Amino acid sequence: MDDHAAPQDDGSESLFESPPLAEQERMVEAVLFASAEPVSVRELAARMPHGSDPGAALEHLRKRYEGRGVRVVRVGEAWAIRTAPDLGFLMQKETVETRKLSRAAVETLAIIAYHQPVTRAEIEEVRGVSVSRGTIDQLLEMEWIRLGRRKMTPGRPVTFVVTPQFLDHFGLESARDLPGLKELRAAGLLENRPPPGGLPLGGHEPDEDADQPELFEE
Amino acid sequence: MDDHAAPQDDGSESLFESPPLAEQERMVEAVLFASAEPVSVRELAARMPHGSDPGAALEHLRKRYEGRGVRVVRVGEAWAIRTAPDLGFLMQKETVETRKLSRAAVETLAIIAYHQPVTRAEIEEVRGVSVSRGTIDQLLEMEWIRLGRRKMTPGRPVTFVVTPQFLDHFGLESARDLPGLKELRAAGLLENRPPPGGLPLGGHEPDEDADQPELFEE
Amino acid sequence: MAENLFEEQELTVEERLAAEALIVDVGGFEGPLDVLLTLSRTQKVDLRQISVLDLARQYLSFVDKAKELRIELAADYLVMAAWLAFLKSRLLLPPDPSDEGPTGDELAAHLAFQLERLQAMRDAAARLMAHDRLGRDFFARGHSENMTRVRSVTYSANLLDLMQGYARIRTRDDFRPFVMDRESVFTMEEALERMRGLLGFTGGWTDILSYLPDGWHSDPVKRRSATASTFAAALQLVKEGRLELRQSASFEPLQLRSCEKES
Repeated sequence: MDDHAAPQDDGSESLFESPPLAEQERMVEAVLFASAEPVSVRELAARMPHGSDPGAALEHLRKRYEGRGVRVVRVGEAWAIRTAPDLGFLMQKETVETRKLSRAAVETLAIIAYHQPVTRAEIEEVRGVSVSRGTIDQLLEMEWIRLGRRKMTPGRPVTFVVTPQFLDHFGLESARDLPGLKELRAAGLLENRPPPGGLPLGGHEPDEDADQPELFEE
Repeated sequence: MDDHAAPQDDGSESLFESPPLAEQERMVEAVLFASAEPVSVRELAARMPHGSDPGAALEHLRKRYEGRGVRVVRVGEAWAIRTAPDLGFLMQKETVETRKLSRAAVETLAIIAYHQPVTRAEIEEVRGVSVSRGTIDQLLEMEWIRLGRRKMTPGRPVTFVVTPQFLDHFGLESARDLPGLKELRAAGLLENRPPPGGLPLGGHEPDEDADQPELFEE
Repeated sequence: MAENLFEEQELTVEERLAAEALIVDVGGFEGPLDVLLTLSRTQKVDLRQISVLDLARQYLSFVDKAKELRIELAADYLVMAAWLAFLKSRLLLPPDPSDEGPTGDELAAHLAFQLERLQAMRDAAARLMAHDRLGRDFFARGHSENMTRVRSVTYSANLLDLMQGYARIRTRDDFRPFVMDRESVFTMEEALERMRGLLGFTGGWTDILSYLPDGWHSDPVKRRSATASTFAAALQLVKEGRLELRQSASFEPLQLRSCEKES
């Protein structure tokens, strides 16, 4: 705890002197343990005393838990403690039966994750078949996808992106960590290549969303 | 984390050999973390591989968490991980709720901004209804208005002006940057609709807010 | 493709799901691209080296077979069949130089790209589903602690609110007289009221200026306003027969007295 003795030469604001880093680490630990949901750095900062540096505390904490039964993991912009994946076998009792997704839903989810932000027409272009409303609804309801920004193309169609809950569920730090993403990109398979002339495979109709702005909006 | 380096002599032998103690400690840690209820030693033993010694693992784990942000505590016959008592204050979350200013307050503020310095009587004159004390107090408390110079008229009434905080909040360089009536009309902000029949003239109406402490609408 | 599929959007979720199930039931395929992808595997080559021509033939015979079996194919399967027949002819016939648009090879290349991309997405989906998953391979905190919430309220308004609020008031003002500096205006109504109250107390002839209200004498603006309104009020009272008014000469003081007192 050298930090403890370190002179705090940041001047007059002794009222708001931040707690020593070791103490901040304990605080981050307590808050992350207490919450089932990932906690953002901003929220950590809001809970901790003025002048704290949750980022640095998180880094220390993450190292401390390396190799332990639980880990400090990053989920998008937030952090959480999760059990080590190799110990899953101990948890039959805690296992939650997730609803089995249809093949259409799984493919749609993967296309959204790898191509995001992506319009419905683009999903249809990739799958070569129209995407049923039910599929999108199901993914929205699971909070694995949400609406992104409208695309700046004619009709300004809505786009879909994956959510922090999606990242949390699949143990991903960010969408950049999707398995095989780099290879797919390198192979040009994530490009939205427009079909030459009129291919009859999905997605190049005048954006159906354009006429139906209400389609995915609440 | 020396325990980690402990020799892993679990070789080829056997299904029944118990995992090293460090590994058992990880298991106990993960189970206690993931369980909603405190877990008894017996239940730990039932979940862990044959031959494990959850009691010893628990003892190690308890020591490891001494002085940390969370602790391994005994709850009746069972064990759980709980926040260190001195950090309970972190679990109090302050939520800041943002509400929209009431119409009365917005109008009063607008008149002060456009006419400053302005007396309360003048505000009432413009609004056509009396201004409740509460509305003025609220705006003063928000530090969007402050008292200006007294007016050199009989009674030397106080005047109100807007503050730098106000300019900051509304992104204005000065109150003069507020668009004029002509610009408001050009922007479609002025609807030239006659008022609904028989608006009372002058400031003698009891303010609609007068007897409502709830000055602000949702 | 398939106008009929867009009609789905008018349907209920159940109907839509049923409609989708119908399509899936065509030999368990999910749309024509899925059929093509499955057929392409029979070529046992890398998707990048696939023979689109062979694939077109295979697909067309698949559709013929479905017709023989009297399986009712969804419209998009038939659209695809028509398109592949067209592609086949393009690939087989020498290119017509006068023909505009993409060549058969370009179309074939794009189809191959689509098949490869769909296959890649399927593999990615499978990998994703096999990834460690919350609640299956790793777990969140089972006992989450109560986070008490202390509420505090801040109020907000934006510039638009402000401008609209002001516009709202000023619009109202368009329909009634509005005087901003009314503070230094003494209205005739006010003067009338004041004089009516004072009339009973007047004895003989009094200078009209003595009727100006307190505090309106010094400030010239106010004095002017009060003088004018008091004069106008006096005329009104004369008209009502309650007051007499006289002036001995030009610029001499105006004097008034009550008629009621005399009678």
